[in-house]
Amino acid sequence: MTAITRSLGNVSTVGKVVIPLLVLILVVGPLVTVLLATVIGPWVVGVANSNLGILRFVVAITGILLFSIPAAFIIIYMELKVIAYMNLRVGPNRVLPAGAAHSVIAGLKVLTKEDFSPTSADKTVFTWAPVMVFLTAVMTFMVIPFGPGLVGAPLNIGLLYLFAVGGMTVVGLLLAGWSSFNKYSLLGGLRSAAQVVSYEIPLTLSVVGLILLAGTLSIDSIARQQAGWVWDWFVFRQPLGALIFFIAGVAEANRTPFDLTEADSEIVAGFATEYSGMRFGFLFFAEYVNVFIMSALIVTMFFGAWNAPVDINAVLGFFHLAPFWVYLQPGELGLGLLLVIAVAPLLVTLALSAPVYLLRDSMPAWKALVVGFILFNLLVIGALGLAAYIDWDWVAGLVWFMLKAFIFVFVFVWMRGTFPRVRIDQLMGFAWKWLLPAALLNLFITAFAIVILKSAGIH
Amino acid sequence: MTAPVQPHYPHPSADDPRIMLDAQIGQYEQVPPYPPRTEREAEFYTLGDGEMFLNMGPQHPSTHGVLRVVLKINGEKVVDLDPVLGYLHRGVEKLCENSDYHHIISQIDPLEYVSSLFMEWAPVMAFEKLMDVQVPRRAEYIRVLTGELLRIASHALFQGWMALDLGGLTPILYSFIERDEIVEMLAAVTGQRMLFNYFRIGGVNGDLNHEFMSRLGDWMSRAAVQHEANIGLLNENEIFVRRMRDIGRVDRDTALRMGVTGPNIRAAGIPFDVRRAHPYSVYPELEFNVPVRGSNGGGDSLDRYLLRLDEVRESIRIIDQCLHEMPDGPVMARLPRLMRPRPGRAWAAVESPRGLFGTYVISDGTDQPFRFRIHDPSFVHLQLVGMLMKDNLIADTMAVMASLDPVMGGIDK
Amino acid sequence: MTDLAIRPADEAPLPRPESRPDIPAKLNTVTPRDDSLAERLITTQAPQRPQSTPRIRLEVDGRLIEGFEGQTILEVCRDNGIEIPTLCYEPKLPGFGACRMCVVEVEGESVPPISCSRAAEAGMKVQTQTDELRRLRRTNLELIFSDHNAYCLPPCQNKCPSHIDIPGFLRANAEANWRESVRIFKRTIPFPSILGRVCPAPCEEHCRRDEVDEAIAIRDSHRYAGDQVLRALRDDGVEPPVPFEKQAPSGRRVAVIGSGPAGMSAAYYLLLAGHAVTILERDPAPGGMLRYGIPQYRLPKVEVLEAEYESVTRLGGKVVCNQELGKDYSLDDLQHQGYDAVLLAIGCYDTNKLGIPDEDADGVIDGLEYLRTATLGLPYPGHKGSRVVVVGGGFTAMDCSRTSVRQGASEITLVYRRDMKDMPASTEVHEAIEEGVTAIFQAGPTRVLKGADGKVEGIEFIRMQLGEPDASGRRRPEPAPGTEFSIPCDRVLLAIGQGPDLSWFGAGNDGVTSTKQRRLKADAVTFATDRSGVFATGDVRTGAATVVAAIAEGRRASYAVDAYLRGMDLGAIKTRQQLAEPQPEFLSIVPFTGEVKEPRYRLKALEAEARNTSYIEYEIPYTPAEAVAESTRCLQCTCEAIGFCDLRRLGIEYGTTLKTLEKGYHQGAGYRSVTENRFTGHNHDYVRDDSHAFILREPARCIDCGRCANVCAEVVGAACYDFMRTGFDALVTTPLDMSLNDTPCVSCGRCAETCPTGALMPKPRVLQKYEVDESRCILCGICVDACPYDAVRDSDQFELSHTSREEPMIDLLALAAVERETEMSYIRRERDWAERARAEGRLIDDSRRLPVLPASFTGQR
Amino acid sequence: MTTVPGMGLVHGMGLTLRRFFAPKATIMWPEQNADVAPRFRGRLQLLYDEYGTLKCETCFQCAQACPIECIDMGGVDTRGRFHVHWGPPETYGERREESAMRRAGRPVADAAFTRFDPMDVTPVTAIAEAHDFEPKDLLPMLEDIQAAYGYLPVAALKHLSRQTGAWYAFVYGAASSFKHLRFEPPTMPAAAPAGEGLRSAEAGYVSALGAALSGKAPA
Repeated sequence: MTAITRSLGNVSTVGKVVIPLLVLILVVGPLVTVLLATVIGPWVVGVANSNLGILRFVVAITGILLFSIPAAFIIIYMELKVIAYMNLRVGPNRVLPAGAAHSVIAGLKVLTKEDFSPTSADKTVFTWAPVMVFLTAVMTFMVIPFGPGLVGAPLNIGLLYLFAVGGMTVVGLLLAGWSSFNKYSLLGGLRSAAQVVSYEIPLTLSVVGLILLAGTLSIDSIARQQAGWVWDWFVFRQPLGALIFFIAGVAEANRTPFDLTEADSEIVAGFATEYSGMRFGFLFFAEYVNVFIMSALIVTMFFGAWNAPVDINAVLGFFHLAPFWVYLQPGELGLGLLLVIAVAPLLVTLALSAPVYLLRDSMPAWKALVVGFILFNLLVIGALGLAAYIDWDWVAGLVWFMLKAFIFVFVFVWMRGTFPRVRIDQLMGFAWKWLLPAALLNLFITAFAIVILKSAGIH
Repeated sequence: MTAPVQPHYPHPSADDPRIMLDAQIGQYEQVPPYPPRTEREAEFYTLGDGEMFLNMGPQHPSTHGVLRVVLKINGEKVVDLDPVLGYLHRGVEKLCENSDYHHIISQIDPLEYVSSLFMEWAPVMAFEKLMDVQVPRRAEYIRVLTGELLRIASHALFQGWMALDLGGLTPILYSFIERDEIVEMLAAVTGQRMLFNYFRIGGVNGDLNHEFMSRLGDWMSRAAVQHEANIGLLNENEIFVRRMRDIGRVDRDTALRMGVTGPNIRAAGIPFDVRRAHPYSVYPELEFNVPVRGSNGGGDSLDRYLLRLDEVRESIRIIDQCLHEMPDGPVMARLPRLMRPRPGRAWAAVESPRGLFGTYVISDGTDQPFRFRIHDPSFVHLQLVGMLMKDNLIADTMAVMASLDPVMGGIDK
Repeated sequence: MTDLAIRPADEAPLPRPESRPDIPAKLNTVTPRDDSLAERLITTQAPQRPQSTPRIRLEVDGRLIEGFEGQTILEVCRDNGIEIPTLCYEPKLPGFGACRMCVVEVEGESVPPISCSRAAEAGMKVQTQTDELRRLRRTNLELIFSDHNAYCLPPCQNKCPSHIDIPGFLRANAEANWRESVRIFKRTIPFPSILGRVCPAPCEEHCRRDEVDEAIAIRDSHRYAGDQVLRALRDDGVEPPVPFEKQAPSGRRVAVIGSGPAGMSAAYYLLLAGHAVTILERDPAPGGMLRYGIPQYRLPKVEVLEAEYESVTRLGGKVVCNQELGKDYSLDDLQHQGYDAVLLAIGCYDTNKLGIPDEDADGVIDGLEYLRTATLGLPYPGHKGSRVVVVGGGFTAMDCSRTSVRQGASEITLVYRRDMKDMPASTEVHEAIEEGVTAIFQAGPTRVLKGADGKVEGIEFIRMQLGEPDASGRRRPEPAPGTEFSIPCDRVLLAIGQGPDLSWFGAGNDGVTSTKQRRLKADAVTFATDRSGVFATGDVRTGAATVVAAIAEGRRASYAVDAYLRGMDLGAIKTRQQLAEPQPEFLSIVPFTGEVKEPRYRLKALEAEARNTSYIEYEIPYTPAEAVAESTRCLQCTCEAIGFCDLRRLGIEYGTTLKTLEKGYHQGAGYRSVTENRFTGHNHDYVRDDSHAFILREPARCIDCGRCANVCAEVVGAACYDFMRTGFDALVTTPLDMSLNDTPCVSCGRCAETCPTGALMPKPRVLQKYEVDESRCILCGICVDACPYDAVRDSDQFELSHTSREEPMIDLLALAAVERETEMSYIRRERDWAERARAEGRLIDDSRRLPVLPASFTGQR
Repeated sequence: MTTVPGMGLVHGMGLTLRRFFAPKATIMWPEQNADVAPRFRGRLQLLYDEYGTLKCETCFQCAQACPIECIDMGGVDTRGRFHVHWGPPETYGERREESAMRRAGRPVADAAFTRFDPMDVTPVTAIAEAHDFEPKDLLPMLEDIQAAYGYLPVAALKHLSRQTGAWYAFVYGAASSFKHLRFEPPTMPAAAPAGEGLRSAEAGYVSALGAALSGKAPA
């Protein structure tokens, strides 16, 4: 051993890292490989085979966690940039072009900050409250269909689950406000309790009409019922319900003009006043995840979910056309396919670089070729993407869903850039005096209409 | 709920309602950190059932400057409140008494930093009275021109802060753009963006120049339109209007009794404007209306807000007239560098964007004033908040405070 | 509201529509009582008049000029560029009329009114310059001068033929600012290092420091400064300073014939004036007598002479050598070649003859001829080991004898006909004697002893005795019969003065004439010869003189040639030149009793043995500390107001100092007081008030004009001064004649600024430290308003852009080094704002600019 | 407020959306600098003359004028003998006392008074009041003061100056112009006037002056 340590003392710093690693890889690597191949691998496969549901859940929750953080980053960036533009400012513009990675860097900054807790705070609750807030937000994702089949848990009672879990957010906020030992936080927590609980009722009632129409509580099913043209979306059958759902959703997500829980000109930052570091990060992310969930729900319920506004099959059928991919059969090309694979990239690259080379005197040939190659790659990616869109309906669904969801995110941000906030009594009064009756009215009208239409035999 | 005044405060105990006790760590905090000095203080710092204190300021996102307001709240309702002043106190009056007459202009400049020109105007006018100086007419017109420009800037800023205090993020930026244009314009002629130090005893520091004129011409061509567009964001906004209406109503009697001036008293229905009531400079020659709002019951926050918008329109009119009637001639009276007025006293008041701003100066024949006193309108208006905010919600304190438009630099002096 | 016309201020306000609230249009400011202080202040407003003031026309000196109503005659004339002499008029204040210099004649009035308090009226006919007025003003000036108990120029500057600003460059030297020192020097003489070696230094003879201990080493001081600049040029390539900015090229060409000191200095100033100058030189290298007449050990040819001459070529002068006038070209040729002016500066190269028998014997050599060979570094044939007699007492004689020492002559005898102290080169003769020269005084040659082979065998002299002083002030030598003696020798070197070589007269060079004294005839001021376009300067005009005199001649000639080339009237130039030349000092009154005695720092020299064999410079220059110390010794006894003094200017212009302008007084006028006029009686001898830190009061110079009292009271408001006492004793001073420190003085310096003479002067100071605590500065700009010299401004940079919180102070260097911006460029920048903004695309639409700027601003007046 | 509920909100959103696409007001510092007015009062700079030397004459006017005393400057005379400086009182101990007094509002002693004994000036006030503090009546007032005191004490003249607003130098100068007014107590031996020896010259001077002013040659 002494010999080893002495000889190790002679090698360079890099060597001191590399040599043990090499030893480790050379010795442990084969061992692990053998173990994997003989024992663990079959066992894992066996367990996975027998527990497919659990596996699916794990994959789904991992995917959602991986999705929610970037989504929050994008929404934060969007909020900074959109409000800045509405304020006649430029907004973030330092990290990457147009400051695209600003929110990511801000997130990293939050990670590096001191994890501070007030002296008299209830440490346990203070620590876990943000986690709870964030987890409830993420759990809501489980039942949202991002596309045909792209749903974490296709529950029958998805809508019920959604409202149940979504309502739990308030517990986290209340705990955060209470445990901070700060009067502003306490006020913020109490306000959020009052606000979220109040708006839960119109929110829930506003979709009851829709449930009556759809006849199911499964979100996936509701989404499938809106396939076809744009007028098949439920918003046209439930306009009042959609409006109530939207308003209550804004309040539920604590967004302007109902952002009383963190009204900075009144109670500094509400329940988040005493939070710093990643705990604040959780609260912060949860807010934006909530924004996305609310937009996603609105889209799913009322704006056609993942469905495109145009029924493409109907359009093609109208012109007596079949989709063109029916005609394209790569296997039929035979040897020609090989030729195409061998020659086409070169030819297309040359063809793309030729105008670049010819049109600009100062362009050297190699640069033109590079540009042409990049263009060719973009072309291929575009073609593949198009093919994917055409061939796999979940891709198409995801694209439409995200588009629509982010339109609503934009609306949320837009409202924040425009409105002042309401007062607490106005907030409560609006929920109980206006939204609740309106939601009930919507329900009755819907039910009445269904009865009438059913009795008339119209669907 | 009246407690006897205690002369001193011997042993703090957990039973004393004025003491907040953190039982876990055994720390005591006295509120306030000294024994109550008046009956009112003793009453205020005694908590009732379900009440608590909420310290708003001196560092808080929505106090104008560094004002500390101790709120006694019951839930969301404000039961009572106690404004605490002095965080910006500089002793300006004493500084001025130990400065030359010329130096006072720069000493008093940062007093109310939003509308510095008016801070200069009042003492300069007082000194001119003291020394019997006739200001050239061109200088008077320039004073009015720049002053009204700054009034617009101040009111624009008020509008933005008002919205920000109610949670609107955008109007403050529009206001700042408008203010920045004006302030850049003034910088072109005065040399500074904020503390202008432009008025001099007997005139102004420099004549108008090309840059100022071209900027002003450009601004005037779109000022009115831009102003209307900016206020459109708030004036028709239901949320905004509902939050401002019937909040912080000041009735006529109260306004008169408390010595309210400026837009706040005009919003209460009393057409008092120093420019008309005690005309100075060339205001008698200019045509403008004194806008008045508020019904018989006085004016609420919305009235005060809308009245300032009306004043902006009037100011644009005044600027327009100034530009058309600006005479030629010198901008500065010929005066000795060392000012030694004969013994005497003078009072001069101007209509600052916040109300009557006056200075009172006594000369003993030396080159420094014997006494120099400042009357600041914000100080008067701040006395209203105790009256206006009681039984309102926490959120309304912001609306009321912002609508009174106090600036702490002037209040603390 | 479309009317954008500018309305006059006085016009009544427009009628208003009925909607206007009925409030009386009364200003809130108090109307001043007519007896109040404010009334006095208001009525003393500056002549800023609104554009709408009615204009009037009046005729002044036959010119029809325009002014505003309410202006005085003086103001109208000043606005129109007609100068009326005045001593007490202060533009910021109304006319006061104390000096009575501004009297003018108005047609139809018997008594001439005082123009600074007489309002101009339309149709007035005014004469400002008549003989009667000049007589009145002259009487007035004489009265003023009769009690102006003061001096103007320091004697050194006066005695210098070129009138170098000696206190000025010594002051720069004392600050070790060699460059500035040389720049001051070059205003009058372009070659400080050359002069620092070869100048006879007439200035030092009259130095007032002599009254304390010893005269200042003025010559060595500027030699040191010049050497520093030359060394900076040689080592670091730093360009030598130029006294004035070079003018734009005028397109005129000048030929200067001769590259001696006169020609080269003329060329230098002509080049600065923007003319193209070609210098034609007979010899193979430029320098004239400096190169061929002065030996290497006194003036190093390469290191100093050529380096100094480079300043001429650096300015663009062309030197063409080997071109002799009369042989290679003529004046006709030059003028045909397109030279607009020709300046003859060919010097004196014809050695005078002794006029004694056998003068042409072999071995009797022209001293110049000898030096010419010797200074080229060649041993003169047969000189080594010979016995040499040098006849003469000037610098040439000294050079001849000392060069002979270096050339190995076995025995050298210097013979001069006068006393040693009357020698022109009396300063140098000691050094010659040190080196082994035998000097015999008061002996004149009578005949040359010629041998059978025609060679010199000796020379016979006769003793002289000194008679009455002659015109030059020296005693005339007269031969004492019977005292002949002879000196045996092999060589006789004649150095008894030179005259110009005028053998080139004749064909092609017509028109130029010579004087009776065999000099080229040219005017003393305009330097014009009888031939048009040809000028002459230097020794060729005056006869052999010193180098400094030649350079002074050259400079003055350059002014004349410049005036000629610019087409000015040479007669007027003559007057102007006479006025521009510094005049003799007025009076020496200052007793230097309090000065610390500090003997002169003398240049050390090599030992005689060492220098006898070598041509290197034998004087060891100063160390920097010595140079500074020597310059610090200067008493700066100049009147600080020199150059700004209106009284002096008027005194010269009106000839109240006429005696000193007359010909005989040019040289050696002595201490002549200006008070010596027909009113001269007694002078007040007031005590100089040195107590104030910033303002120096010399009541003896006060002329009771009252400007300081008015400015102090009405512009500043401090009122330190007033007229005290009456009659002849009247004086503008402080109450009780107390120190300014005890008055309400604010040290603003405006009294010193306005004083027409040197009675009130700012004490000259050098800024050492300037720190601004930017962490406290509130950018109020009051200091900028307060600065009376426009020396500080507020830039467009932000307060903390150059400083940090740790170091909030910014010091003198940082303040000054930020931007080399002068006041002019600043003003220009402000004026050109619109143009710049338009160029950078920042300007808002031009049509929207509002036309309410005053006429004075827009320049539409 | 609009008649249709919620239209105000929609209008506001329309405005913000329009501004969303409008050009932005941001100045992209530090790539781009804001336009600074030529007259802008930024940090101080000392100026040079055309020869490149500082124009400052070390007159301390700026340091004196500074209201907060943040300029600290010093100079030396051209012969390097004495140094002068001016600056904040905390930098120079010798001025601290005076500055402290000034800042505290206490009067700084008038140097002109210090060399004279204190005296009662109430008669001066009475005299000034009798003449209505009228500066034009200076001569009668001075005569009254002389009658009251026997001569013109300096303190009385100073007091008169402050009472009437006429400058002290003016008062003193006027007093010195009249032969019958004196500045010393009459008990002291009368000092010969300063210009006594020059009377003969004065006569010539006066006649010449008169002649000069009347436009004739002097006799």
